[in-house]
Amino acid sequence: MTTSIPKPKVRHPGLPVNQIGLTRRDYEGAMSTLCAGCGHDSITAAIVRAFWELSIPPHKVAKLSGIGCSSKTPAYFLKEAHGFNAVHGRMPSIGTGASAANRDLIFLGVSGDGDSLSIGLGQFCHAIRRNLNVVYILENNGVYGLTKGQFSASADIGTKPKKGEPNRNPPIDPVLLALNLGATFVARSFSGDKEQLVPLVKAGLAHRGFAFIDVISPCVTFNDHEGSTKSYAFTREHTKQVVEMDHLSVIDHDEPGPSDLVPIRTEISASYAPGTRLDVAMHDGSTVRLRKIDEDYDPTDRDRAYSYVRSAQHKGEVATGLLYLRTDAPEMHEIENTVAAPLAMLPFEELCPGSDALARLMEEFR
Amino acid sequence: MTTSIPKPKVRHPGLPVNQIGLTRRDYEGAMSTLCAGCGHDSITAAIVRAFWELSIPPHKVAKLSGIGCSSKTPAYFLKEAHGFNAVHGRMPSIGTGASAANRDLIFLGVSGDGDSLSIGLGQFCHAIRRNLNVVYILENNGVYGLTKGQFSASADIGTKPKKGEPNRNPPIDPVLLALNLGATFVARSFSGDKEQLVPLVKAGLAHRGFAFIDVISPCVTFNDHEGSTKSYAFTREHTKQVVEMDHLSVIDHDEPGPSDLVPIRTEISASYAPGTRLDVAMHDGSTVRLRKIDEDYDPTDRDRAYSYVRSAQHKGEVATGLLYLRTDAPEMHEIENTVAAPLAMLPFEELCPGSDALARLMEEFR
Amino acid sequence: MKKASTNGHSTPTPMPTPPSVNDFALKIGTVNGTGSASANGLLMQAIFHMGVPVSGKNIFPSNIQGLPTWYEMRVNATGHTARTGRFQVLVAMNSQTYKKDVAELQTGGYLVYDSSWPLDASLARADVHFLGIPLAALCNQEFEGARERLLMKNIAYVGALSALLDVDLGIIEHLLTEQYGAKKALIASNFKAVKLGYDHAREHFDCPLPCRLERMAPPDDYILIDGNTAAGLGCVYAGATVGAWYPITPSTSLMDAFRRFCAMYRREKETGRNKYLVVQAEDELAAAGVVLGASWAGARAFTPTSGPGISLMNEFIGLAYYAEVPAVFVDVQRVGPSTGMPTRTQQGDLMLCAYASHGDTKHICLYPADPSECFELAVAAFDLADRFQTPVFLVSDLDIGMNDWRVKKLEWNDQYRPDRGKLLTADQLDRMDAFYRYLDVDGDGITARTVPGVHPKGAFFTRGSGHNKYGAYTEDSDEYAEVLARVARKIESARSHVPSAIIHSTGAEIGLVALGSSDGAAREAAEQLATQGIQVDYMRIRGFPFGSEVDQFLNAHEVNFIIDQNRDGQLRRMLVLETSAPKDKLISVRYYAGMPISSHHIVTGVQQQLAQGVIAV
Amino acid sequence: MKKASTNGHSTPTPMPTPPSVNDFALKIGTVNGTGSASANGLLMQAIFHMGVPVSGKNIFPSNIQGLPTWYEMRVNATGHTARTGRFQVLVAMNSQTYKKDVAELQTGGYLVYDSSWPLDASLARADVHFLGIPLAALCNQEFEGARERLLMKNIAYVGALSALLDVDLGIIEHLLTEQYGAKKALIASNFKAVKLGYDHAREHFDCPLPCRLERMAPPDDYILIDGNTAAGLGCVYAGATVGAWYPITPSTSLMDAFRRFCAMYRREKETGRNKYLVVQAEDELAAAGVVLGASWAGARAFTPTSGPGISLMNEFIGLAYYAEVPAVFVDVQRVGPSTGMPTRTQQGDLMLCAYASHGDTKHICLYPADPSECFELAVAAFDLADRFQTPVFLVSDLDIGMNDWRVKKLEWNDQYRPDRGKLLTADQLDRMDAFYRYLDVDGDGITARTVPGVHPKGAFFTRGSGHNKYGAYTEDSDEYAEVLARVARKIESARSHVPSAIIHSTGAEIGLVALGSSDGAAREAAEQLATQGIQVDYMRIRGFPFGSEVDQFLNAHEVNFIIDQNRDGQLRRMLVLETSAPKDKLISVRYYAGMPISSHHIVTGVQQQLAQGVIAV
Ligand SMILES: Cc1ncc(C[n+]2csc(CCOP(=O)(O)OP(=O)(O)O)c2C)c(N)n1
Ligand SMILES: Cc1ncc(C[n+]2csc(CCOP(=O)(O)OP(=O)(O)O)c2C)c(N)n1
Ligand code: SF4
Ligand code: SF4
Ligand SMILES: [Mg+2]
Ligand SMILES: [Mg+2]
Repeated sequence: MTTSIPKPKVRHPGLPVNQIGLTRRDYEGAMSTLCAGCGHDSITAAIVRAFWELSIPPHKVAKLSGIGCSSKTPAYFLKEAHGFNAVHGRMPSIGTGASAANRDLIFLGVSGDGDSLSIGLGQFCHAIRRNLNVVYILENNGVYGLTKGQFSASADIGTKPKKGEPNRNPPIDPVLLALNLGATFVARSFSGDKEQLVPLVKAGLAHRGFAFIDVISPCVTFNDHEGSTKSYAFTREHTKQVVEMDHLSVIDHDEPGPSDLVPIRTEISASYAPGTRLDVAMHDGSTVRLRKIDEDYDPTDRDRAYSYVRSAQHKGEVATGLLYLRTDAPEMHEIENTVAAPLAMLPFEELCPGSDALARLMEEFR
Repeated sequence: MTTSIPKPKVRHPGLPVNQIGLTRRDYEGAMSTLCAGCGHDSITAAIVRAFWELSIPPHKVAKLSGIGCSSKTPAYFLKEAHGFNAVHGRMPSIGTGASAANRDLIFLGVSGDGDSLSIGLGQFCHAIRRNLNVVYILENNGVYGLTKGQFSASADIGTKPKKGEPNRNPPIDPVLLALNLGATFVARSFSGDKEQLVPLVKAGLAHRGFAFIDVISPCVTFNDHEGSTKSYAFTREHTKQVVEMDHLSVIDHDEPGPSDLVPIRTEISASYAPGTRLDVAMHDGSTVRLRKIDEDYDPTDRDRAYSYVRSAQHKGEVATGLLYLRTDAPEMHEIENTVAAPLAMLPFEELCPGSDALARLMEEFR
Repeated sequence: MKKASTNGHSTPTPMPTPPSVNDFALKIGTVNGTGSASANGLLMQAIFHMGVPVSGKNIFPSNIQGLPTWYEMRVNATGHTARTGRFQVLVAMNSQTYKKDVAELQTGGYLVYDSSWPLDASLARADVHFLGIPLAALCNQEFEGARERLLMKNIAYVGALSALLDVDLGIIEHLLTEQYGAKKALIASNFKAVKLGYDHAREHFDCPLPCRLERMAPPDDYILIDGNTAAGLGCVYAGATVGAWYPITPSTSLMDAFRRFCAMYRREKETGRNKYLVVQAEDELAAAGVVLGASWAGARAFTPTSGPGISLMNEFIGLAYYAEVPAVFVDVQRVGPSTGMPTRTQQGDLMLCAYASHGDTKHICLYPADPSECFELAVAAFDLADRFQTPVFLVSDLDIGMNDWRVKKLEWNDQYRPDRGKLLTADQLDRMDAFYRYLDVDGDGITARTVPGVHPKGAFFTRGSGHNKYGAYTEDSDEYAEVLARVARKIESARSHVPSAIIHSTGAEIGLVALGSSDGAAREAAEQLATQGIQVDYMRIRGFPFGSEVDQFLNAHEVNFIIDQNRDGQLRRMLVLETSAPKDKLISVRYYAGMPISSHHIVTGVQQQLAQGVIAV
Repeated sequence: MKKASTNGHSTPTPMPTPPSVNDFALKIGTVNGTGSASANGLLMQAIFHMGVPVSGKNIFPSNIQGLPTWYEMRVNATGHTARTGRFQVLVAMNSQTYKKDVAELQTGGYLVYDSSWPLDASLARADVHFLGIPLAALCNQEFEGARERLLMKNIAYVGALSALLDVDLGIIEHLLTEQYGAKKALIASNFKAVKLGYDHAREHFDCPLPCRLERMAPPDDYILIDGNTAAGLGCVYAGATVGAWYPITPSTSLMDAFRRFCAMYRREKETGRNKYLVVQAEDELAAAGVVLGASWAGARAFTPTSGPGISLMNEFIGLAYYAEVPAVFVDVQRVGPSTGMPTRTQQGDLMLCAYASHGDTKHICLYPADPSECFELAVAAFDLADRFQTPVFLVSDLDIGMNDWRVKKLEWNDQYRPDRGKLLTADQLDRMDAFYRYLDVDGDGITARTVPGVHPKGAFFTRGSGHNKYGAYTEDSDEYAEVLARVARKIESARSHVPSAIIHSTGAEIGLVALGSSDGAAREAAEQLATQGIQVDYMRIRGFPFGSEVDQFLNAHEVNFIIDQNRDGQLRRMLVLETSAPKDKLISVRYYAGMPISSHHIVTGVQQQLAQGVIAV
């Protein structure tokens, strides 16, 4: 069985430490090689912050990605976590296998719009169907960054490239798709909005099942110009937060959550007027506090969420926030009724039926 | 250029002939090798009827399919049409290429729920995005028939197999998916309802763009038992037609539609109370006449159609009919701004820039 | 003959057949989806229980109902049960294929047909015996309902054959009782049908025929099993916990078996929960991804598929090779290329499995020859995958995978423990200064591996892009080449770890080489050649990269005939590439039309080559 | 030297370098995304315009901004412009890679560096000349704004090199004028930067260096072009109307070129509408499907990709092979396996392209050696695909595809008409009694083909499942085998239709064999070996299946050294499998670390093998 390795309590004197004695540095990774200003780097920073705040032991995390600039980023955070940079578009299946093998790991997947909506669309949809227990962050910039800026399937009709003709194919909206397919946690955010993003990642980590976060993450090199609908300027102007959210960890230290995850108290960054506030208990014992900014919105009703996002689009708005949350759906292991211990850690003796059983079985074949 | 080959006017004396002198027999194919009672065979019959009624010259048609019992069926109709039985799940890309090469062909694709929603999900979605000009029939039986009855991705939660545990993964509903992705013609029907199916296929043929018809088509061998939600009995009981439809061909013989397609008059099988009736002009000059059976329904509003189908599902109903229609979206060739003539038929002289142009071009590389 | 054989066409009575006890082949042509499969299985089992070596080949269509299907049985006291394609007894139950079926009967053979309707004159053959039995008429009389009558007609021909071939009715009754257990009515009706056929045959014909069965020693050590079932069981015994698949003929029954055995052996008693997880993936690419992900996270994982699946998995196979992730692929080969003939057998993926994916790759392959080896080599596949941290292919085929074979009972050594290779534990990591994923510390080409969740020191970033020996990303030429060269060395070193070839040598000048399901036919061919004065030594290859014994064998013989069940001689090509034997020592003998290969394909092939003078004999 | 070379570390002055006019190699190390690409291009073009044979190799990272990147130029009056990897001049603009870069300079060579900051003492080398130029300081003085200063620093080193190497400033000015046209301010500022570097160098160093340029005959017949551009143009000229792709380095620029040329040549005048359609597919599987669909419907269609794409297309490739659908695949190879090194070059997919997909297959491959052949063979690929109704691979690589090569101007023969093979017209069909898709009426292995929409008689059902010669579905062994055997014959017959090998023979005992981008290095190596007394004949292979001349060449030589830019000697393996030459005549010489191969890799490889006694010389 695995051993949990305690970290030395103080490694960078002076830097604040979390509940398990780690500083934010301990959650960082290699130096980013992305373009200066790339949205993806901001998401990396938000991920680092979220894991640190939740005091998650890095080595209990499995970082997964496909191929693309976005998919490079797991190298830039949580250096003490195993990572798997899969082939292009195939991260969901790697995640499905890894989760099948070890349900105790905390899975964080990072992908791009090319990776998830073009070559990987089938795998993405089927991972949702299985309610794979993963936080799945789609770093959405409307282009294939790494191959130099071709439109991806999330590019809006009419959005302009740096050179050439505007896009005329309708976009695949991953949020609508996720809602359509019954994803159990659906959020949208903007790489430039850390205030919103950090609690979303934390809530995603607290969620049991497929926590999908579409993050608009501008590509400064190929898609941040005038006329692009995925630029910083356009996104800042058109996003509209419809649900404000905070992730409240449990305060009771005597009852740690599952998987060695010991949540800590976080500040509650907003106080809500009663009535618009909704507290949702998460499976790890923490709470997600939702505050509807738009009265019309109901983040627990999948169909209304869908309609709302669509009607916002008709108004030229991009609805952001934790758009939909459902906590009672079984994740893959529950659907498959597997044992509590990670399958990869079961001792061989429990797996092999042995010679006597075989001798008995042989009678069946006579 | 292609030559249109007139058929001998009467080949089966006694049988009724259509406008181009062909009998229904002329639209048939090889003997079906499917199980007796298979829903797919009924769809084949509806296809035969629709093409015959529209007097489409069979050799102007390209039949496409993937792999599965459903995908075998193009061998059983329109023997004088070319067919392409692709590899599993990859028919949409074959169709995309064939349409790119020859936009004058009339494309009919037949697929299964395994073929389109599992292995072929990505291609299916992207063909919709391109608004490929094809009638795409998904013969939906909730199982992989040809590999002996495993659940497909369209199987409902709780539906029972012949043996073993009920399905616990949520279904991918191709109609909702098509609406989500902006398919321009979305219909659902039932293989047992020829009255509904034949006009749907005809309207699909009249549509310019992706005409999607999900047809519940029970698998008598593996998924027609008590407890299955794709059985004949269950489907008969739970389908609810929400839009009645007729396809009215043009009457004016002097102005044939494009692509050698000469539509003929069809009987109007129902007369509608004024107010609930909506006539939609199709690109080939024919008319689709819709009658809302449910007052709430609006087959021209994609989002309301989506909500309606969802709420019907909540009530345990399967909404059928022509659920959504949009005629003003450009199909792939319009998006790509290609010439009117089929690319495959352009003479080489129009394609090759020749030696002088090359000599001039070479200066650019100096 | 007691009564004249009813060939019905007043043609001269054929030559009497010389008696042949426990040595004949039988073919039954029926329509699929009519229940003939269980009738045929009943007969096969009965023969098995008489102790007589027997094999069954199910020649079925890629279709669910209504098309022709055949079942062939070969009975051979000396144990040669490879397909012959030469039938002494033929049961023609399908009017669509009468003509073709009748033509396949050997001169002097026996044709059993349903004489409820008169036979078309054009189907007559003077040189065979026509044994008409009014099966439909008999069943219509005795049974009610179309379905029951259809099913019982099949059981009735089993009865008739029992009389004709001298099958012990007691065994049949016993088998029916076992099969239907408490359902007494079913037992009774089935047995009634058996008796209908039996009695009719005994009444109208000289029973038994000269070509018939005779009890042998009880088959206590033997079982009847198909390769997919055995391989699925092997995966359970190897400790595989994650399986992923997308259904495809002829591999589907492997995962069915794995699940069935897991349901038996892998339920946690207290909770009823599963100690395994099977992912029915959305396609083969995803199935491969699941296997890689699960192996990466420390489980033993596998995917069964067939040729089209391997083609689709190509990209992932290369990732597993280069990132050094263990992964077990079972390729139950069918006839290619493309969709090909999904219900026919071939060895068409040998080269693909050995070299799949772009760039320089080479993969460990194991070649079971029968279900018993499917079980054993499935276990070996996981050990090799773990030890060499690489994809391993268990290369089976439809003939082995889906047909029932008579093999020795499977055995298990309780001392077995999985070879997990250099998989570091938390304690080991704790004692290390630093861990570098691709650093070859002991020079054997294999580097230590970690799985997530065990220890912070074990963390590294698995990638299919360029990496150096420390596991870091690189675009540096030397760093890249250093790792890739080591990987090549590592795979080469597997040649002494794959199961070695089985060699039957008497010092002949000629070698005969085969693998997989060609084994039975090859062994028989070797004997047949010997009776013609052509002595051959025989080598059956079981693993790739080939061990040194393969090289030695080939070089030790003047010429070697390499048997391939594919068009292009893929085994020969691999031997050309991967051994030191000169090309002209390796002569190809091929059969690739989709039936299991027969000894006469081999004998004829060898004879033709010898006639062309490849060696002076 | 007029002024002491500023190596700045008071080390002894290195040995003077022997003068070398029009024969040296230069390497420039910069940071990607800083505009160095256009500076390097400017220098390269200037040399080209001086009439001096030159090649440029862009060694760039798989990254968009901020990582090290290099540009190498080789100048050689006799036309040997393969990469050497041995540099006489080195421009070190990237402090991250200083150390590594400096180490690559040949003894006696010249290091140009930015002396705006003092150089780290540890970077000193006694045996080379350090030429410090304060490029940043100069540019900071003269230009405003960080971006402008960064860009101009690069242009300034071009100026310095112009002085040092004696590049004609008039040409530089001319090129800037051509490039920026009406943007006078840009021309002025760029030329100012050129002069900054130029003047500084002339002032501080003996200019030109002994290693320098000298004008040669004007390059009127030559162009500078990369292989992807040329191949894209070839597709336009061949009449391809449908292209499908999924972006992947290093093939992306091929489709960019196709689109650009189509925009020039394929617009319908009256309507502005396109006579082509490019599908940016959702992945490579779909791209392959689009190609098959379009070809099936009668268009000429193609897809450019690289190794991972070919792996993903495996299933479709088998379908095209077996259903006999023409399809053109361009594989611009990069370093594998898996994601590998996307921006490095290799010939790692030779075997994959030749035998892709499960089951028995073999594919026609064409191997261009330079951009000029990319153009020619792209056209040939469509003709062969149409004639043989099968996939054809144009097997290029990153070195050819993405680097600028100096080649003769491309030419076109207006007499050319596409060979559409046995594609039946409506008239032909009208005159036929019946059409059967796979019936070989004239015995050449190629059967007539129809496309949809032409004639009812032409209809058939294209399928990857078993089919007989009439085009009907079959599961019959003989019918299946008959078709598959004919397909094999058909592909074999292509050996006399692929472009034949180019052979330089003087009757030597030793053969040297290469293909593709190894050509330049191989030719140079042949000369170098000759100067060492080792005479070799040289054969460059251009197509597969290999023509009879390949067989003859190999057999005519005592030994043949087979050059491969891959780890496993894939070309050698193919020659072993596909010719009659004995294996021991085929000796592998390999380089696979990702840079374009150099003559010294080959010479060294050959010498080592000779030293081991493969032949007595
Ligand atoms: C099989 C395969 N096809 C194509 C590529 C080339 N490729 C690398 S990244 C990429 C697209 C990345 O786009 P996205 O996922 O949006 O990531 P971004 O770079 O925009 O963050 C492509 C096409 C590849 N690596 N593998
Ligand atoms: C690549 C590949 N994988 C798997 C198969 C096996 N296979 C054939 S049909 C089929 C599923 C068919 O299901 P569906 O599309 O629903 O058609 P149905 O038979 O139910 O009409 C599968 C998995 C295949 N032919 N090719
Ligand atoms: S190219 Fe775009 S996506 Fe890639 S690193 Fe640069 S800014 Fe980010
Ligand atoms: S198995 Fe099912 S889907 Fe296939 S032919 Fe039979 S009834 Fe139809
Ligand atoms: Mg992107
Ligand atoms: Mg189905």
